[in-house]
Amino acid sequence: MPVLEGKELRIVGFLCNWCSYGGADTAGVGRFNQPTDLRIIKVPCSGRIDPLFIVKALMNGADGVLVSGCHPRDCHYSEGNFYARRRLEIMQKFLPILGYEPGRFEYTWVSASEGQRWQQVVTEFTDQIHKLGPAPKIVGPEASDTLSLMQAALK
Amino acid sequence: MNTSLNYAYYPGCSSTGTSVEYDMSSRAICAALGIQLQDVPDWSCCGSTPAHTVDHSLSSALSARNLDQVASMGLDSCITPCPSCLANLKTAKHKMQDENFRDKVNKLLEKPANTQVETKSVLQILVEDYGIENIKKKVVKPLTGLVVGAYYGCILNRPAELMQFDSREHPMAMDNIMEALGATVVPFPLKVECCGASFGIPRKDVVMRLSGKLLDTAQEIGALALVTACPLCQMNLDMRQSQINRANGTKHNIPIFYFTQLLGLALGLTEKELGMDKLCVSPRTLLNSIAKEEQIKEKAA
Amino acid sequence: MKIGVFVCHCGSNIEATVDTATVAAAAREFPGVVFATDTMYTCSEPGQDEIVDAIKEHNLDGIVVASCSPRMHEQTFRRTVERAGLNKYLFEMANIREHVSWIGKDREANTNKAVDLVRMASEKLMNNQPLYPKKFTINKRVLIIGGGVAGIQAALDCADGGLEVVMVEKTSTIGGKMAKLDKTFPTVDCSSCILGPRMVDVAQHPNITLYAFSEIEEINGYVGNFEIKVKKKATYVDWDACTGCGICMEKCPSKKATDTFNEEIDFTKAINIPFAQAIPKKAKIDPEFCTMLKKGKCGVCAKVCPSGCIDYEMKDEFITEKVGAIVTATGFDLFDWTVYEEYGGGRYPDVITSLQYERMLSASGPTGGHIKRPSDGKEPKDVVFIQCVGSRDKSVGRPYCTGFCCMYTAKQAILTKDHLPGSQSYVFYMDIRAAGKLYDEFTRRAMEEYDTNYIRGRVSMIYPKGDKLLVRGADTLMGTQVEVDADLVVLAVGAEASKGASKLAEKLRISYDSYGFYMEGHPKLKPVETNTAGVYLAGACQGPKDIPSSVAQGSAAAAKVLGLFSKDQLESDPQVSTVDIKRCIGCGKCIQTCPFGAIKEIDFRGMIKANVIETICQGCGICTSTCPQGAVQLQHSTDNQILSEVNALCQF
Amino acid sequence: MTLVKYLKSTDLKSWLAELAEKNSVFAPRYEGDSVIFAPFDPEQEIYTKSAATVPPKKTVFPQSEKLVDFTYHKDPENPGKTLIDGKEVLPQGTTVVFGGRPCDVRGFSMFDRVYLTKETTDIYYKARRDNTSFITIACEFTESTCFCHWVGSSPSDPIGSDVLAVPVKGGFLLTAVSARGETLLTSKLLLEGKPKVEEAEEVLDKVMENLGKAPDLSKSPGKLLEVFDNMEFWEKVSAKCISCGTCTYLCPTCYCFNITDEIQGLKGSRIRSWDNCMSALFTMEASGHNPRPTKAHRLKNRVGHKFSYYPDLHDGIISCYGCGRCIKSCPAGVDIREIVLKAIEFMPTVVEE
Amino acid sequence: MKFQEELKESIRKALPELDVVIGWCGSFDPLHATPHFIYGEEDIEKLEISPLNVHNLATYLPGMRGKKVGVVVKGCDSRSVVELLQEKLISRDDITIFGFPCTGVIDQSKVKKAIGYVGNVQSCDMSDESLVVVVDDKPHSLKLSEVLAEKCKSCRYPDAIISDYFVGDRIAKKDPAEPNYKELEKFEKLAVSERFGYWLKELDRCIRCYACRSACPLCVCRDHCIAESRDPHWLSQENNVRDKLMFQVIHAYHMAGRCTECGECQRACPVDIPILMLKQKMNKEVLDIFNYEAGVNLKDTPPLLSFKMEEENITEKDW
Repeated sequence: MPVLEGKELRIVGFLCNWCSYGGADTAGVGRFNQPTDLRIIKVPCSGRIDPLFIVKALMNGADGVLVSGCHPRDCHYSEGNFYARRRLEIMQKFLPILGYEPGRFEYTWVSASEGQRWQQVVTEFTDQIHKLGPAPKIVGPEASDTLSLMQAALK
Repeated sequence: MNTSLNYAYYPGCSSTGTSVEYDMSSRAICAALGIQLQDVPDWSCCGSTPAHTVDHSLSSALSARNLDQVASMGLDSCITPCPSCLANLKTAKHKMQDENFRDKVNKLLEKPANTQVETKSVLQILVEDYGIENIKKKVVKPLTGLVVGAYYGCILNRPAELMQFDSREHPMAMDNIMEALGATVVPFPLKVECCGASFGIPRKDVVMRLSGKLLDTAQEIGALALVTACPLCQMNLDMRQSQINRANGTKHNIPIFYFTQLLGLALGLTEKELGMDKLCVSPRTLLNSIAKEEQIKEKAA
Repeated sequence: MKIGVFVCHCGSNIEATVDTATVAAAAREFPGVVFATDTMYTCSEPGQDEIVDAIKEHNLDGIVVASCSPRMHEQTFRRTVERAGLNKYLFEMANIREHVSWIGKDREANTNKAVDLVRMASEKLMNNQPLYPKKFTINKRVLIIGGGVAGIQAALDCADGGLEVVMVEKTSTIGGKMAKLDKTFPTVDCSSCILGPRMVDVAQHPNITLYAFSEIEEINGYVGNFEIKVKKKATYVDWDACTGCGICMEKCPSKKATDTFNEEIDFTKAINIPFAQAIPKKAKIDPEFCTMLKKGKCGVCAKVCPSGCIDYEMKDEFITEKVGAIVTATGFDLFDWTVYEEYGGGRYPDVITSLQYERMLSASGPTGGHIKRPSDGKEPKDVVFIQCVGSRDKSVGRPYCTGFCCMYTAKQAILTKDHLPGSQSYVFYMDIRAAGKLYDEFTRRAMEEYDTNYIRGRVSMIYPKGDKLLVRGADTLMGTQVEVDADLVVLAVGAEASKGASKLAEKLRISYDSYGFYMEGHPKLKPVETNTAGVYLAGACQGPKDIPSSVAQGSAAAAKVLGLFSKDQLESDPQVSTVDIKRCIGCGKCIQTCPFGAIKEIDFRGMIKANVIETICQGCGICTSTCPQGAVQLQHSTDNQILSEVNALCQF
Repeated sequence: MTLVKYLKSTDLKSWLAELAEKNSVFAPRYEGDSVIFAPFDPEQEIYTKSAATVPPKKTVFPQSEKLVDFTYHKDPENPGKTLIDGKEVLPQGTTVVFGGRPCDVRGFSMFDRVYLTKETTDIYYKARRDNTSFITIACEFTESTCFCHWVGSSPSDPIGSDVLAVPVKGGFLLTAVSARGETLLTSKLLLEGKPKVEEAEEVLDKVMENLGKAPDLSKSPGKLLEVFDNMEFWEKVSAKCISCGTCTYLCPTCYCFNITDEIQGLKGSRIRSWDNCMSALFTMEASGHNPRPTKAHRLKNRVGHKFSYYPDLHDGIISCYGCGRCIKSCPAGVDIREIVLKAIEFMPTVVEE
Repeated sequence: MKFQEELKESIRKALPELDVVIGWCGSFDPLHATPHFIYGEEDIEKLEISPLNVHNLATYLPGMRGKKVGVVVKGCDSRSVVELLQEKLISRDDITIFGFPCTGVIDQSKVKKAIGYVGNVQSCDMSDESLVVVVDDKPHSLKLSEVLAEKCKSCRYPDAIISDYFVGDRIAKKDPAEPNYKELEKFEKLAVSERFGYWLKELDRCIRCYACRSACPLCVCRDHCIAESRDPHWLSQENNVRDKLMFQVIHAYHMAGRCTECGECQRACPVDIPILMLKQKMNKEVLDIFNYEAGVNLKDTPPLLSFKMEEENITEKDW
């Protein structure tokens, strides 16, 4: 089922099991309303997130990607988010050269108790993606398929 | 020390009436310290009490207009001696961040106002920008022998989130300045109590009670004078001191200075420049005694 | 794969904002799904039976349940599918409650999102493999961190249950906050009379090893096999030889040492024993105040010590202990109330904390149980108690209720009257929270029998007036301003997480909330567990607690440990990394980044390869995202599993 | 009487535009610094001076092509039952490729012997092969990597082409070399070619002269087999190979492929894509065993296949037409000519007792 | 080259202890060189040191683990050797490094652009400042500076960083001290849609030969690259520009903090796709965030394989 046309954009979230997924649960338990665009993929640790998953999601048509892990020093595996921070940061800085706006991908830290913060992060990020609008999509086998679409859109 | 302190100056309405000496002394000390002031052109009322009790957007519109005037001067900060004006100008800037409110206010104005300008009190820039240490260096006539309490009033540092200066409950800025001037500062426990302020007209009895308590406390702790930073406080304590005495059966004779006046004195400015003659409770005896103390010290040296 | 999908209504929790029947219908169109239905309560017995029946009837070999968070019921459903003969890892959950139905009311959007989540789950499931746990032996020793009443209870229960216990206490005596109290509510019985014997039990129990004046330096390992590095801080006194006779303390000329046990209402000596009933009753030197250690002169204690146990050269010592489980009972600390400038911000000596007052009331305290004003030593007549100082106050960042202040304030008001019959106590309160057995009766007694004047309202200002303190506040019931001329003001200061709690949490790899209190596994169902296997909580480290609750939690944590240790072997989580030896090129990047040292280099037919030691691997997956050729894969979170979820969501 | 026409260079684009009305037309042009075959675009310059960087192999044998699209249909009554519905994706329409070189185009005759045999016919290949015409440009210049004359071809070899275009002053002399070629030469834009025939012959003679003498490769099949087991020989000649796929992917005669299924949801496709014998994965078996574990084994196979095994199966025909791309574009400068000659000249060292 | 004979002498000295020494020699035409494997005395004479020696010979080292290998390196190549040693992908004991002062190499595509058609080069004479290329009897004179590879213009390591034998006089470290990313910065200023379109257009002609990867000295996964694997299944074999671009991102990311910008990926590309820019971007960010440059210090750890508790140069989004 596609995203709700005109209403939602495709936003993928990668959340660590211990903190941020719990934080999203806490937000749910607290009935903190959130936009519906985000779909969450649970991973054991933010250190498990290969930044290439983010690129893969964007190239496959995601409009935004949000990664969230435990706050630095609070990693359940003690070091995962430290590695993640470096890797995610470098990918975030890299993406613009491919033609993705800097705000398409963000990463942050939300602990299991921070339901409210999670609500705020989701709301703000969704808002940010809606402001950017749909991400450029690669369609068809040849570059010309996409390029002609892009030109049409510009006209 | 920053040698090129330069601010827009917003005098506020009371500076043209009841607190003319506050305005005079503020300007005089800034000149003496090399702080440049440029008057906000065509300034108007800040929208204080009368306006904001009726309509918040109207009140903010007045302040927003003044802030816009400052912005048009090409300056990014504005100072005012009056805490009421300060509160209103800051409130307007804060509220204008809300889109709906901003639209409402801008509709009342000729053109949308630029309210990015920061407003500070004269006291704040003296402490934060100029620095008490630097003031100390400029003192030529120390206030030796003057036992003084610092009274801040209730709105100078409140609400703390907005004012972002000193402590909301236990401010020390004026205490520290007075100490730097050579005065003996006694801790004034009611430094942030209300003087009765604008009840002055409708409920004089409230002022008698509240301000009376302030004067009683000043006497108890042995303060020979109080310094203030607020035209309303000063007025209630100074102009109404005889009324208070009458109502409460007390015999206070405590001079109530603006802190700028005492600062000016220490910087060597004349009493006239500082508007000492505008005070209702005469400071004459007290000022003479300071001079005398100073002479004794000089002789001893 | 033949997948069955169960979409839970959760009563109306999900059904109210998600059309579960539509979700189930959509799921029937997914690849591999051969059965899909919506059920009222999937976690209930009939709900679980339905899963078991469907597995048998439709020959299912994979199950998706769309319901609440996997943190809630993943274990439940894994057991269900196991009951039906499936491997429990051939199961996936879609969280359509916490992540969908509870966070939005748009039924169309929610239903659509739920369908997506179910598709992700079933696509991932198609890539799942059956996984089998390995068994490993456990070390049946337990570490208790913190020697307060909760820790003592946990230690004694474990030790009585036959376990070897290692207790580590930061200060030089156990007893914690309770040891500082004079009496306890609501019985007004003597605190040291009930705690003292328990402390002695700890010291004498053959199964308990106590490290006082020690801290946790490092924690390694995992449930069943933790390795703890304990730092025994230098006391400059050989505790094996020290008899606790106290002569050193008597003769020490340095009299201005901070007396933390007495909450700094008095000074102690540079060499000191915190109090007479201390366990262990051993002296230690505070180097900050010792002239010998600072300037190399003095040495009086060494001269007078009859057992010659003073050692000025002593250094911190590190000891390694191996345990299988850990109970943290690190307690609380008092909020720094000096941020309240309106209460004088610490400028007025006669404004004190409740715990300082407690020391003053205590017969073994520095005043010998006499209530004296710190400023002039006079007996106070009018005593004002202010409640909720650092509790229920958003403006100082402490919005929570500490919970026990109402009770101890009532107790202190009663004791004040007992000590000084001519005195009058006033209590400024916001609400009286006296929910507990005999609690409300107790506060009533304070009001009715002891004439305590309870004023509902906050204090706005305290300022000196002559030698008195003028306390001004509001009486919200009367709608008036109240001014009390007080001789002494006692602040009921709220509790916050103990200092260093967050640092310890990092070592334990457990979560804590924004105030530093440790997170329990589940707010209702797992009150003493954490999300880290083998680490349990007891007492106020989880949140402010009174003595009975702390003791109850100590026992609960002990029960959990005894339960864990009732087996000889534990099963390891099979969600660990494995190396595809054909793909591994032996570059060693995984070895370099593994936080647990779980990957080792091996020689495989003359080639260097990586090898994961399953029992050490914790399943974080850093290695998997590090390996450029994807040779190390974290089971149950493999690249292909995550990619299948990404692809289920994003397809151009 | 063969049909000969003269095409002025200035009319080239108009002629191709005419052909593009009924066919999809491919012509070489610059993309970045490389010359590739791309759909004819009147806006872009056509490059005709020398062979393109990438041969037009993809026009008949695409780098990646869908063979079958398939869908799983679920029985609405019983989701457990699924039917698979597969559809062949056969290429449609006719194609004209302009600007290939004799060595490029003749390459397809190598494919034909594999894909169009009596026993099996590859329908996808056949569909494209039957519907693709080649207007080939004979080479006016030779390059240092050219060796078509070593392997029985020449700069004007017409095999596989439909029209041969010889560069002459101001344009091309077009000669129909197949019936299909004649139908391509009906445009009014084309002028009578006879007056240019002589000039064209001179051009071709000059090229042959430049190419010089070719070594005798008739012994290569046998000689290569002789060194088959000499791994030291192969290790040395393959030492600088970096195992990329450039040589095979740029080779007009390499025809190996791989087949993979890509599935998304209930839909999927079976894909055929170029494979590359220089890659270790080419012969990797499911067990993990690899009969060609090193690059020496793999390069041996590539050279052996072209200069020994294929000729053995196909009447001595060497499956290389000497375009030289594998030499020119090799990132490491591996020269297949050198290897073949080394093998031919190889004398086993006699170990004296 | 002046020190060519000296180098041959060093190799001659070292060869008896080694299985092979890798250098360069002439190739199919006078404008090209090729890697040259020296097994015995008889191979030494062919060795040539010239600006045509573009190949980074470090590429061969990880595949020759266990053998005693000598390798001749330019300054930039030596960074690859350092990086390989740093990551313990080769053993210092097994390799013997021959260094020389490198004055830069020639970019073949620049020569092609300057001359046009270079199919039949008859001779190529090089001096310190220029080269004369004769194509089809026609001489073309080019300034060396015009056809020098881009990386050489801002070279900061002309001499091998690490070597066992160094011949010739060392060249003092040249300016600029910081890497030159002017072209990249220009590209970064384009509109997002232009950048997006650029890569699609450029990568469209990719033939997925993976020469970029095979030529890269630090792509050590070689036969196990995830580009072609099904488990993990990152890329499909479908004909689409998405997967082609995705592979370039994979390559760039796997090189992050490891790439020494030797430029072999781009040079090896048979269809001249400007993929080096992606690696330069990665390097620029690595330098910015971690103040790190790959392959200059044996003791370093690549930044993505390590971390700091407090990252000075990472400012996270404030929500």
